[in-house]
Amino acid sequence: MTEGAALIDGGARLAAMLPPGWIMMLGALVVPLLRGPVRQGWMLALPVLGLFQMLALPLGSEMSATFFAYELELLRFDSIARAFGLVFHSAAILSVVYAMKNDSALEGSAALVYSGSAISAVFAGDLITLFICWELTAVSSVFLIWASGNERANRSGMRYLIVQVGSGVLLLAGTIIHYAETGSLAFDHLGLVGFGTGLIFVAFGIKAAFPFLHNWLQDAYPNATVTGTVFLSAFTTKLAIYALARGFAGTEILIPIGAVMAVFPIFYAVIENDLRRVLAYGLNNQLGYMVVGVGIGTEFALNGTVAHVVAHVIYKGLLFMSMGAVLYRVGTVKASELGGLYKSMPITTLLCIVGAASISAPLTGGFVSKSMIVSAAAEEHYTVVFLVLLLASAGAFLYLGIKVCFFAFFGQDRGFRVKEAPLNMLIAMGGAAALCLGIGMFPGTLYGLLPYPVDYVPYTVSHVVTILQLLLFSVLAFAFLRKAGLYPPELRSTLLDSDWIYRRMLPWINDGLAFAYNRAVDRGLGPARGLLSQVMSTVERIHRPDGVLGNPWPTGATTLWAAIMLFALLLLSY
Amino acid sequence: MSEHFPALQVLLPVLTAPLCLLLRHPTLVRVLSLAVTVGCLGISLALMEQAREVGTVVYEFGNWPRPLGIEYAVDTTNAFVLVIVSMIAAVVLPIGCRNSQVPEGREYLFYSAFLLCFGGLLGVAITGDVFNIFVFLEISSLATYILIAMGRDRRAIMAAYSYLIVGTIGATFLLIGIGLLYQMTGTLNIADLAVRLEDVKETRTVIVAFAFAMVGISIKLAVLPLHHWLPNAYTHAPPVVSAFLSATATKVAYYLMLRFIYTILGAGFVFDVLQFDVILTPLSLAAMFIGSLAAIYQTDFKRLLAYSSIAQIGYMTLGLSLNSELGAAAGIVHLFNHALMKGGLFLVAGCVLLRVGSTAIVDMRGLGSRMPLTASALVIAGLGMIGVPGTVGFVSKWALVSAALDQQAWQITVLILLSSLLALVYVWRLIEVMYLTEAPEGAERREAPPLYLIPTWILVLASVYFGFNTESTLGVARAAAHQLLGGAG
Amino acid sequence: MPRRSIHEVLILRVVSKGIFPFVLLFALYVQFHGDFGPGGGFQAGVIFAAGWVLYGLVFGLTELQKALPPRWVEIGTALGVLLYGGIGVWSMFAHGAFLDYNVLDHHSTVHGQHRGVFWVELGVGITVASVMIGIFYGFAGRRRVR
Amino acid sequence: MSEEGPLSEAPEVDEARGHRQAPQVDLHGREGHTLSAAESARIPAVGEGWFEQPSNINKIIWALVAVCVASVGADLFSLYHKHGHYGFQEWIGFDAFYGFVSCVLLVLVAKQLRKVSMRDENYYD
Repeated sequence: MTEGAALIDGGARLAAMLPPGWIMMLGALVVPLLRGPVRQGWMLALPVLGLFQMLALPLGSEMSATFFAYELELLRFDSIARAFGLVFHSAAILSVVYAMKNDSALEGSAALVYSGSAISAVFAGDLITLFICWELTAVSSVFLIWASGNERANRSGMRYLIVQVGSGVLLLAGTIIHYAETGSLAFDHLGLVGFGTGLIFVAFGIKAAFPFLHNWLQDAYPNATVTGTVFLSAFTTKLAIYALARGFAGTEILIPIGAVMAVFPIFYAVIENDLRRVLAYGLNNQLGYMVVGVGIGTEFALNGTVAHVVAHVIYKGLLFMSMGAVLYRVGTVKASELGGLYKSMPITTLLCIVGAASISAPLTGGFVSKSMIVSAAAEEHYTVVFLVLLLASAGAFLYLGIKVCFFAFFGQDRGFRVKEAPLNMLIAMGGAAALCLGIGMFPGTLYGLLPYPVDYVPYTVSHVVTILQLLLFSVLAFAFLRKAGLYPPELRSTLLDSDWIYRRMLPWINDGLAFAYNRAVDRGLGPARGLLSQVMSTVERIHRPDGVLGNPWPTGATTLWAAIMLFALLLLSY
Repeated sequence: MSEHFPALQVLLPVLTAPLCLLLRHPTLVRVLSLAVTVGCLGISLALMEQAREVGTVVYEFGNWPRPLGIEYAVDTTNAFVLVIVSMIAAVVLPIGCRNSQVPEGREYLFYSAFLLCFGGLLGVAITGDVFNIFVFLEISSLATYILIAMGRDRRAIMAAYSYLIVGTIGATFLLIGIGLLYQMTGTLNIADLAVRLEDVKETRTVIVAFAFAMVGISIKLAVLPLHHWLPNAYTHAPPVVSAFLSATATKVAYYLMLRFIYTILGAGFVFDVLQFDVILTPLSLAAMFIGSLAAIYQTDFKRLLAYSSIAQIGYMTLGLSLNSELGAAAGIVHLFNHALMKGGLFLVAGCVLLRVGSTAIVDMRGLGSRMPLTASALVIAGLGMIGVPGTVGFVSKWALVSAALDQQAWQITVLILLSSLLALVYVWRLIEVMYLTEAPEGAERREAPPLYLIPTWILVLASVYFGFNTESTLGVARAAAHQLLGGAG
Repeated sequence: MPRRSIHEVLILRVVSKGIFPFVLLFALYVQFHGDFGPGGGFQAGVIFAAGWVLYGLVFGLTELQKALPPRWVEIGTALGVLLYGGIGVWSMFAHGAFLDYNVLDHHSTVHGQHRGVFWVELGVGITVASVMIGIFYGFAGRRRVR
Repeated sequence: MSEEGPLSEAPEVDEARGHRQAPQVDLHGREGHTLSAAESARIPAVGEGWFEQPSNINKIIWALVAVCVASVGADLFSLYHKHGHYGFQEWIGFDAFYGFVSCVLLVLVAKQLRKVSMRDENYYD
């Protein structure tokens, strides 16, 4: 046996011991013990190792464990899982490179656990394993937000955690009910067939940022750290798309949901000032395409969805990275404060433009993936959806790509003079940009990874020209609106979104109820309220260390109780 | 050799104790005790294997056949208890008597007392003779009083004294019960008792015997109204002793209760005729709530743990009171799981006491940055107390809830979940103090020594490991419960 | 007449000095005759200890501890238990069960039983005597502290 | 968020040319951000960048218009075979028109949305 073969054999045996993702999760525990270059090397080695481990697995591998009486399928290695695993690993590698200079051990381990658990979620073959990984992503990722270390991030992180854990709880409840209904825990096609699957659907929907369930995304991502947002943008929502594709492919209701998702974030993106939040809205908009693809559910549409996930993870990561670099250097990503940075950060500018172009333009990843979903919609005769997606294509390109580049790097020079982004960030961004272009220019490789056979040719003259028309005229529209002074100026502001419901309305209702309650109390419910507070204070009083139940009684009392208990036992048996 | 394992299980610690008294040399004594505890762990694991193979391993002393002589009888249930006791002993003993008030040159006294206590507990669990149970119970209790009195301040002596009184009352009650049973049957052998009691079960003497024995055991087990020796004893004892006792002493008492109810008297008699569950169920539920509530309002970490133990004992007795195989399995598996978590937490308290000098909760401010490893161990074990999935606490709750649901006891299920929320409150209080408040002025960042940290983390990591690997705990507990109930029909 | 301490009462000193050896001898009789008549290690140990306690009462704790240092008492306690357990272990080495006296003599089980009981009872006697004296030391040496 | 970080007064780099230093924000792993005077001098002053000259901007816009016209021209003169799933896709300049109109519409609607949903920056704080 040659050395190479031995190495591969060893890798295969290692791979046979752990499901993918676990290397990263376990390795993350060591991160706090390491320092400096060793830690950086270790953090980079983990996802790389994980990637090799995954690639060493043959398709169709399985691995299971027993948890209580249930057989858990820790590993189900099929082509969908492989595609997601591949893109998640790549995203993890790029993000780790991007975060190389970040010396926070907490953030480093959290990011690795987060990526690792997202990866192992993709390989979960049953709902319990999925649930565990699902919650693990929630709990680990919140530290990426909290690591910002300011009050706003703390509160935002808490809201994020509540929403994410809530999604997990719904998933668990749905799983239990589903199990009771069908006796199966397998995570295969579920479909909206009962109450249990309904709950699971909502759980997935929360993570996929369905309309009105979406706001945690725009709330949390811009509050995470420079490097944290990059990690966040890659995994959580795409995991949800994966789960939807696996469990609810072809569920019709997803098509209108996705169409709405594809459009409404654009309105917000137009007027939002915080550029990372603009990107978050953009993320939401692109998820809409994927949800539509899942909803259509044909092999072609699912191929398109998976392809778009791959392209999207990379270019959205690239965009978040470039805005992160700006935030890192300038200290703000408010459009109203930025402008003219191309002078200081030319490479970042260039890479950001590549990222923006990758949303739709030919020769980039978005072009070859997104058009699959749009074509799938047309093929299945969803005319309205087709038009909506076309509109969203133009809008997204303009207000999520061009806008970000324009306001950050061009526009009015606000005078900031800063250094170019650090080398590791540039390498990460460069890698992402190369991938974007690579996918766009050689779509064959991407198509080879997709779950079903592909016979789609993106580069026809007709397709290229029509898309160019669409994009060029949307840019023209931008220029026209700017010139005509119709384009809304960037203002420092907060935009109300569905988070208003829980950040304002619920507190209002709460206050209102409290007010009504107080009024009612004044009108004669006083005694009841008094009773309640009296009960509470009594509970505290008797359980405090100096209270009756919180305080060791004298020996005599115990003896008395022993006698009482004896008496009671005898009484009962006679 | 292996046929002598049942005898050696108890003999090793009990005979090493006087040997320690003779040797006196601190290091020698320490190494010897360690070797003995590790050896006992090995023996208990081997016994578990044997018991799972042959059902019941019997060892007759002096080759006198039962009921003439004393026999040791090991089935899956007490093998499991033996494993718990010896495992905890082997893990915590390396810490030794550091940080208590044992003067230099007299450490050998600590080790002899510890080994006696250890051997006594093993003896209670292993023996198949009710009078022997009483004897070993007394051996372990007397050693326990000494160990508790070795705490850092004089309150420890007070605590030991009141435990002495209460514990003696408990033992006496048990002895009265045993005496009455002997009077009715003329035998002390457990298996023999079970056979001979069949004819005289409905007599008043047996009922009175049962009542006395149950109250006696309940005192040792710290069932709710009889629990008041526990907080003081656990609070003031040296940390190692608290960890050991909390993880083993009540467990052995719980085992006794199982043995008396299922093997000696039979579940049908206890629950259907005597309606023991009418008393035990409300007491268990009350313990779950009162214990947790009291834990919430405590100001001392160790005392908080002690009250939480009372609540956890409530879970165990609740499983028993459900009167089903699943319920007994839930109780048995919680023995193991609670031993891991609570043992780990008391060792955390030991780390805190060592470095901070006090276990008052206010003194634990900012512990997350001062002693990160200690604090994170507390958090993980605390998550187990709440019952977060992925920890042993979840396994116990799961087993208990499914046992309750199996009996259609919805209201009990709801109460179990509610009381878990109370656990969430007191654990969160600790997390808040440790991580979200600033350390007091002048507090230095100093982690506990490896001697403390390694045992702590062994228990904490085990509590996570067995949260996933449930076959070796829940599986064994189910087998044990099956054997236990199968014998009683 | 000034009140005298018990240690200075001459009659007591003389009489107890006279009785003391006989008490010990009686203890030994009860110990070793236990196989045939009433008695045994437990009773013998208590009687043995009673002799020393008498000595201590009359001549004072200091004198007693000079004759019988606390360390010896401690050793005695341990030694007795070890003797008892050692016999059991010995029988295990002789291919019997723990405390199986039958195997202690190769020729006759009766002899074996006799031998086993003899040594075990001796162990009990030593331990009981030591513990009783130890308890006396504990109480007599107690001062009002702190 | 970051702008809440402790802002310390950084030395203005080149006031005459409108240059300023980025506010010093405490972010993890922040290495030396300060731009040396020489580096600062190499960067064009405010208003002097290539993309800031009105003439250049006009050039860009005209170039854009030219490309747009060319792309529609390709339709107009049937330089290629245009095919689509729907009939309307084959109209001349359909995508161009659709893109332009939808982008303008999006902005106009968004401006209305601003009236409803815009609040002060610290609305939630």
